[in-house]
Amino acid sequence: MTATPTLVKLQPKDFASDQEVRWCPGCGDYAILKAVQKALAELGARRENTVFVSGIGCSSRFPYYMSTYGFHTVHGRAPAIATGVKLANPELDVWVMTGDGDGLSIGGNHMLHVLRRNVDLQIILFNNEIYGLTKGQYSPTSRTGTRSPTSPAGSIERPLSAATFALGAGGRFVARGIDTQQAPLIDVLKRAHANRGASFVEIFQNCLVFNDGVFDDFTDRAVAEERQLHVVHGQPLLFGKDRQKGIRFDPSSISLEVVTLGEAGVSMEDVLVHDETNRTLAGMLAALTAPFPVALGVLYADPVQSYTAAVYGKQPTGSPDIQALLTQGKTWTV
Amino acid sequence: MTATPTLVKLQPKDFASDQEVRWCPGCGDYAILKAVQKALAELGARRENTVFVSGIGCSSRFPYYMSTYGFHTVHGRAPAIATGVKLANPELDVWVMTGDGDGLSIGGNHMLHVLRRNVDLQIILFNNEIYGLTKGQYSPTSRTGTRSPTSPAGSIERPLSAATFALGAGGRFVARGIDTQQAPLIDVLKRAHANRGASFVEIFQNCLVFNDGVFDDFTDRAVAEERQLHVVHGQPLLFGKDRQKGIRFDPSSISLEVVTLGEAGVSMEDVLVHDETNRTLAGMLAALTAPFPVALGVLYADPVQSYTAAVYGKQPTGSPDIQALLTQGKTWTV
Amino acid sequence: MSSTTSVPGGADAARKPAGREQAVVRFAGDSGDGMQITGARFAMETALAGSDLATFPDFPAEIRAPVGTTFGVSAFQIHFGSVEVATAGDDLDVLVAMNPAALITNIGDLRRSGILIVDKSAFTERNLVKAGYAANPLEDGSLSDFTVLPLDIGRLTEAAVEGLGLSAKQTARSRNMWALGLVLWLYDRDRKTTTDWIEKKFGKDPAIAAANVRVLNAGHAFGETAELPNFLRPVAIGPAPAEPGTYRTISGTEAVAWGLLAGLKASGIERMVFAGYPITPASPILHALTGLRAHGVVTFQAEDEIAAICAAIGASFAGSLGVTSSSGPGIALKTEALGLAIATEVPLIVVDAQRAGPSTGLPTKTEQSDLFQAVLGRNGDAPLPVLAAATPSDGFEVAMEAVRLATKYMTPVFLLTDGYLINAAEPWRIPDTDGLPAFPVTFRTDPAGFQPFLRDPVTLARPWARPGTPGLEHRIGGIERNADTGDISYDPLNHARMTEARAAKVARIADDIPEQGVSQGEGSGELAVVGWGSTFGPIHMAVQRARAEGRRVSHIHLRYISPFPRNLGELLARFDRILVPEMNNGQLVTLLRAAYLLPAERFSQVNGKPFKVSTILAAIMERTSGNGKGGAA
Amino acid sequence: MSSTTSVPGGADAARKPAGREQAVVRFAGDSGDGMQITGARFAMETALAGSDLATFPDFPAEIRAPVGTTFGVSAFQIHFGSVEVATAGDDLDVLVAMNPAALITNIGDLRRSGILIVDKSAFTERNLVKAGYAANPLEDGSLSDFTVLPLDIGRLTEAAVEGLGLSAKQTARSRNMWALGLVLWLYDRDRKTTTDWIEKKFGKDPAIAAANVRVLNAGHAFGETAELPNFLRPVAIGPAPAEPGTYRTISGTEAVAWGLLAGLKASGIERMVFAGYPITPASPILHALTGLRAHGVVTFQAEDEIAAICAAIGASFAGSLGVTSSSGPGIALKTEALGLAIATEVPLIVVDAQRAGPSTGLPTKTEQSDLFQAVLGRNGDAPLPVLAAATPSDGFEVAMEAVRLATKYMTPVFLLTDGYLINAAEPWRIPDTDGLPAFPVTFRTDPAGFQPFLRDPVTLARPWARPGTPGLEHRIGGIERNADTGDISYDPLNHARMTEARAAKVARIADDIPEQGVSQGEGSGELAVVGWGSTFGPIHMAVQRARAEGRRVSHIHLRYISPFPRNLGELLARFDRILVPEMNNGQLVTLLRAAYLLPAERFSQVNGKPFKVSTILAAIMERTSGNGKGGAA
Ligand SMILES: Cc1ncc(C[n+]2csc(CCOP(=O)(O)OP(=O)(O)O)c2C)c(N)n1
Ligand SMILES: Cc1ncc(C[n+]2csc(CCOP(=O)(O)OP(=O)(O)O)c2C)c(N)n1
Ligand code: SF4
Ligand code: SF4
Ligand SMILES: [Mg+2]
Ligand SMILES: [Mg+2]
Repeated sequence: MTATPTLVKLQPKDFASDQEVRWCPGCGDYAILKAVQKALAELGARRENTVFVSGIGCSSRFPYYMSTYGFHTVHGRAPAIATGVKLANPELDVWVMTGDGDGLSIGGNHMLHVLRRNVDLQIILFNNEIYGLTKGQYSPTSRTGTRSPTSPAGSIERPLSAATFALGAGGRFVARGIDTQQAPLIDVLKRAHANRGASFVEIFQNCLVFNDGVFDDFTDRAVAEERQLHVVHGQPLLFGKDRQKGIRFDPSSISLEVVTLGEAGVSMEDVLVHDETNRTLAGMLAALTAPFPVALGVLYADPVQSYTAAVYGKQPTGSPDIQALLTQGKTWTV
Repeated sequence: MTATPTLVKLQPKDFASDQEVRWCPGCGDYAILKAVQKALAELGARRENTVFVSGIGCSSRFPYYMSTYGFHTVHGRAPAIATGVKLANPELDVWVMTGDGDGLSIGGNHMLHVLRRNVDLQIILFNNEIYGLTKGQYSPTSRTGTRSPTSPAGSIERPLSAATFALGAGGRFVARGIDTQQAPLIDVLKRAHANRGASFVEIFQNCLVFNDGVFDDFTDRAVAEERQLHVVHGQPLLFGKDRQKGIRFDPSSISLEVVTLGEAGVSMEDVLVHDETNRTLAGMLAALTAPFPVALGVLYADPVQSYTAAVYGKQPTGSPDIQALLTQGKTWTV
Repeated sequence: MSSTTSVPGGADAARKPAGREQAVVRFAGDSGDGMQITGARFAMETALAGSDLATFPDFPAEIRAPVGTTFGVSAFQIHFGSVEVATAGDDLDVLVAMNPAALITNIGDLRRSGILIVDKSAFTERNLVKAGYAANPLEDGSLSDFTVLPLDIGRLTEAAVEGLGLSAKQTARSRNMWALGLVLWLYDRDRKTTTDWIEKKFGKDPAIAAANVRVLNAGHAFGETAELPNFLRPVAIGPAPAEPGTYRTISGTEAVAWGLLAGLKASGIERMVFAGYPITPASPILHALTGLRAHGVVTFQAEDEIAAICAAIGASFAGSLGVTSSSGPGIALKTEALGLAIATEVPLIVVDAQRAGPSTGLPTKTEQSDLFQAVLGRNGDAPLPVLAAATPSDGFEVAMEAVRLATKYMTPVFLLTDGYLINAAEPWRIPDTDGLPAFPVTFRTDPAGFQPFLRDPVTLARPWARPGTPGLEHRIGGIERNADTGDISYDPLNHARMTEARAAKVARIADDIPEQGVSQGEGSGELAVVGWGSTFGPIHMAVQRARAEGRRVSHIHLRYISPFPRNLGELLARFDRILVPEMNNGQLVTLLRAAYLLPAERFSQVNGKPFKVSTILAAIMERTSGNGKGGAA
Repeated sequence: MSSTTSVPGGADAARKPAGREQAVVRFAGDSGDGMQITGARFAMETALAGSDLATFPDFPAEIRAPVGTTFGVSAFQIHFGSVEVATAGDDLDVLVAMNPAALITNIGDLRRSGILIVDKSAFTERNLVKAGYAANPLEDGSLSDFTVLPLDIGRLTEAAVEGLGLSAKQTARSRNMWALGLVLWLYDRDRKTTTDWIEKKFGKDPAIAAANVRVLNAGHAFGETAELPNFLRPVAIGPAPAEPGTYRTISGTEAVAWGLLAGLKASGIERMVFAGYPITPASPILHALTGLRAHGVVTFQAEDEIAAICAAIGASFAGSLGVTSSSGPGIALKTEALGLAIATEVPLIVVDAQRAGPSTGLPTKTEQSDLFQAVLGRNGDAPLPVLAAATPSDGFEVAMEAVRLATKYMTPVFLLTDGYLINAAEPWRIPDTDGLPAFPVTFRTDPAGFQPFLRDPVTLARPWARPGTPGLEHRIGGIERNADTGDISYDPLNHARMTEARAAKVARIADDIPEQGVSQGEGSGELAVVGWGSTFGPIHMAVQRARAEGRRVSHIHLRYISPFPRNLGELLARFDRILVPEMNNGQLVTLLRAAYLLPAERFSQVNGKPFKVSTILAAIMERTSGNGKGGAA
């Protein structure tokens, strides 16, 4: 709570609050905390102008660990509260920190509308495919068959793809990262910050107590290269060891396929080049599942005017004189 | 409330309740009521096995006008209540009648999850792009610039596409109709009924009091042929007078384009054939806006097991003996 | 209007036939007949003539129910007089019924020998059946108690617009103007502003404009010329006594909206973020504040009521004045978030325009049944101040007071109004806004010794530190907070201390509000009639009449329901009996009994309508002996 | 358990040092130290030995807070005796502290000269600092009041597992078994079921299983052999008097879950749809009912609490028993939909596992502060029955009763429990389920004269007509319903009539429930201590002791809070004073005062913990004179 001399550039540690971090030792949230603090430092963010708003959940404890302004609200409502913060003061840099339960289960409707309205926020969704804080029930993103206290025989529900949902809601910036992959995660956070509008970032986060290793099939070092597709605007969609594999588009079936450079006459020309402004492509990338690699990075970015910009865009009309307001219309004098 | 002799085939009028219909004279809801009653008759539905569940809104008054079981619930919650009805008795044929405000504003989260879970319901969304019952405020589907009591200078929000949202939510059946086009609407309702799972049907419905003619740009007789694309699985995407226009897929930009048969060497081969099982295509069709025609009919249908089927699919394990349950684990006797 | 002055003579007036002093008129017709506009125009002409008045629009939940149905009937009632007028009136002196459905649903309120104006042309077989008439009441003598004027308004209107080339539909739609013209003549009113208004409204369509003016004048001329029963002569009801000043008519909606604005100005806060979601009857407040950006108001139509209150909370956290409004079902949805505002102690105003419940209930009918919800309806021990407006114009002061308390004590405040007040209107003396009290908010700026929950020793309010202020970065949240730092604290004693502090903070407000006064009568006596909210009018008139009859009864009306004014207990204890009329099943009465262990008596009316003066008067008479001196004390 | 028998002699027992009759033991350690398991095993061995007991698990909101922190401490307390045990106990006879944080946060509850068992090995510099110790309490004499056993449990455990090739981490994780072994020795308990349990739990990993058994035995052997202070000899606490029967330990969670099941069986309804959304402390009920398809239970994990109650309402409409459960914030979200269930009159059970509020509050701490919300917290006049469980096992009967009332009266019913009851356990005599009362539901099937809102003349309940039944097709909804047909009705008198009917239906339940009894003491006297919910235990013991001291005090405990039992008013009026201890800021006391105008006195404790017997005893002593005969009446 000490004043910030407005000139010195802040270091990552300057964004840490005095509170002891209370996540389970080894939780993926620690890595995300580190990445956010680093990103803020690199962005030259000011503590006093930065606000973290969260709902309820392990992930939503995030604001307590930041030396910025913070609001730990109620379950699922962070996007709505953040909208109010932004309406009150559009100058503030507002981050929404949420989880797969907080943001997509109870909070799904606010998430939908904050994306539709394109409110200028960074929305960071910690997806560990489980309800951590309530001791491990399955969540809307849990894979079918997930065993949990409310699904001892394995859940029978179909998981929601966070990115696909965000695109369907009309989101104009949709990206993905992995808790432990700091460099790409920090890049994504910075892109999200640069985007004026609702920036939706899904982070695959490991809950080592209730869902440990659920992402290993693509995050594990051993398989990372083969199972991760890091997309970059204007760059061919390559992956695999020595990036010898690529994604090709098949017009006949209107779908994507995996090809290997050099094999069956496949050349660089065949490989699809990422266009982050193409919503259809983003939809296909977001939907990729094994045997395809998992698409990471900025899947979609096609900015339009943000809600707050629209609200404050045009100058208010009419006089600010309240007396005039009260006397408008018919009056009479006694 | 008279008993239904279980043999006679019911006529549309048999599905009308004794209640006087209270919509504004000329409201599009009348046409939808007619279409639903006709569809039920043609399907040979039984009144006693049919349940209409709605939220709040002009459209949600629907159940009162049906001679079936009905529940006019609270604003936005019909999908959740209908889920309970279906869980209690999977044999029932359950319809959710909702509006763009009821189903996509306050009810967006339940809509999202009922689609994700694929609960076996017909969800009929009356989209008049306005809040009718509360006297005409803009809704989440209202076009930007819509003038209303809460947007006298024109709304600044970006409209949600109901079909795009439904696809993003993981919906497995997404279709569209127009209130006054009875034949195609009845076909769509019957397809929705045949689908085991959550069947999402958006109906463009005219609110002649608060949003009259908002769909005229494609529903008006004069422009209908040019501005309506009626999609049929396995059929080429043709429209226009004499169906001389078609939709072609452009692989380079991964997008759709309008072509005219015969012009610039365009032939039938160039015209895209509708594949209702292709979600990517469905997404592109749902997104078509002027100068493209508006896609109508079954945009997407790719059934998977319904939620209720999964719940009741496998036989319950364990004994039904409650005494055994209470004595399980360690006990002692005094 | 000036609600505590009791007017000698006004007392027995309403029991006289409509005479020089006051009258009650109701326009009733089909949803499509424009009765609301007709009533509003008549009210305006009446107001401009300086009479006191109270209006009561009453319309169906359906937007435009099928023509001729009883549930499609829309009505507008106005009570006006050269004496104080505090209610929309009990019995009608004049009823205008544009069709059979309007007649059958409203005739019950017309006093004996009252004037009944009906449009014969609408009494078709079809309409009679729809309304449920076996025989035509205009012919079967069933209306013999009244002074019936069966006029063929349809034909007379057609005649008036002859040659203007209007369609039959357009012609029919201007029938209401004919009725208006006749009633304006009946009360000797001017037509100027109405004709101006018509010109303005139909400016784009001169033919329609001309037609409406012609029809209006035709109705008026008919009164002048036609052979109406002798006793039907224009009745001039003059201006009512009123303090000098500039006046306007104001609805409960406008009063609350403008009171919030005045509060914003008085607080010095730059911006109000008003977040709402449409719902009857609260929507008009949202509408009224939309487009007032120049006044520092930003309105937000949220996706639901939860988002609305959350946006308001977020705005207050960020240093704006967060306000949200709704009605019963929507208020219910705000319950959880309201707890967050109480726990984090941010200023917030929640306006509840009450309607008949439970659940969806009767959306367009009025009730006072959200009181329990407002005062007690939350998880955990979650106290907050609750205020209620007594009349349409009273909303202005109450809204300002709500802003004062919310910002001074860093607390959410409940402002209760209802469907009647929202839609009703009355004359209002426009205040000089520069003369209004100011209560500037000081945001914390000094980092030295700043702790987000360190309380002001007097108000117990925590400091308000705006994001954007260097050195005051802090975190708040719904988990119990350390009594100083606001950080998460699971310490049992801290929780006890904070629970205590939250209760004490609200309790202390009792020292910052006026002692409870007696709005009419003595500070002791045989009977105290205790009310809150929109029952003010009927209680006021009933007590006035009872006192004129010598009953020792007083009227005590609560603006503050939580906390109660500090002297309320002693005050009530000075009466032999306490009667609590409420438009609910007994809510305030429960709170009073619990607080003071006094045998306050429940007096409920739950039919979606305001009390009639006579209903309350009868209750008073039953409970008082005639022997008091009383009178116009 | 058998809660109304007062046990002679039991009275002063708890003020004696731990002796033959009863003892209180608490295991405290890091979240990762397995204290909950340790306590549960000790409780099981104690129960099997026939002693009466009450347990109190107390854990942090964080899942696995960083090692060694005070907010990461998890504790399990057990009170057991050869006499009746009604609470988890005030002061500890034995405290096991596995690290400094556990010591500093729990030592305050250890009685003078109580036994303190600490694991020296955890008293490292680092842990001492984390816990906030300046100096090592084991060395600075600050523990001289207690009988301290500083044992190097870490090393002793290592020794025990030597050769089994366990990792250091695995070894450390079995330290709790060593402590358990020692305490089992201390109270002369068997280890059989614990070793069986270990074998079963670690079946897949024999090495771990073997290690845990060895460590358990090592702790036990240490007691046998080591030179422990002389007076430390095994204390045998025998079985408590109990009616013959088969017993088990039951938690409040199991009691409610199984009571609902028994209610389902008694009602004859085919299916229960239990819809919930995870929340602390209510989740365990959802977990307990999951996987009971064979018993006719379908559980539904909804997307939020609103969807959960709505699904339950839909299920009840469709002819199943709809049940939903949550805690404060989640219950708040159900408010609007609950109004729909009241308006449409469908059976529904809402279980509220209360926790400390407002807002998120203290999720893992107990409180009784949702009473207002349950009884009054809705828009509109919306009455419903409210029941509360008094002890963990009492939940079984109360849940059955909730099902009976909900289905017989076609109404939602609130069932209140709390975080303490949910997690606490006690011995329970397993009933013969065939002997349980039955209250079969009859669904309407006859179309003749069917009207969805035609009420049963006695219960005022409307018929329950299941979709799927030919000829009974009908529509219900939240808009006010015609009193017979259920169709939309805007008729003012119909609304008044329905409001009256809704109130009367709930009020009549007072004639269908037992008169309020006195759980201990006479039906009149100097002081009545009135409680509800989980305060039963401490009030029971405090009254028992006060009576042993000759105070004329009685204990009245409410299961029914809405409506109140019909005789409650007269009963309370027969006492000079009324004291109402509550774990809230005074809620039941408010309802009692309003209902009976009696000067009931508020006695609040809002620190997230159950009352101590001594706290209530002191309050009783202050308010009573010694002159009564009283005694073990
Ligand atoms: C209204 C309400 N309902 C339920 C809860 C209980 N609750 C707290 S966190 C949580 C889910 C958290 O899951 P997620 O958002 O994925 O966060 P995580 O703990 O996994 O990071 C739930 C159900 C609550 N606090 N409030
Ligand atoms: C909880 C709640 N909030 C708000 C309302 C008010 N309300 C009733 S209908 C409606 C919107 C209806 O719009 P839509 O669903 O599009 O139906 P339409 O009338 O257009 O057919 C609203 C906001 C309500 N009844 N309940
Ligand atoms: S429970 Fe899971 S998500 Fe929560 S803190 Fe622990 S590891 Fe992280
Ligand atoms: S308001 Fe619009 S939607 Fe509602 S009934 Fe009238 S025309 Fe139809
Ligand atoms: Mg999660
Ligand atoms: Mg609509």
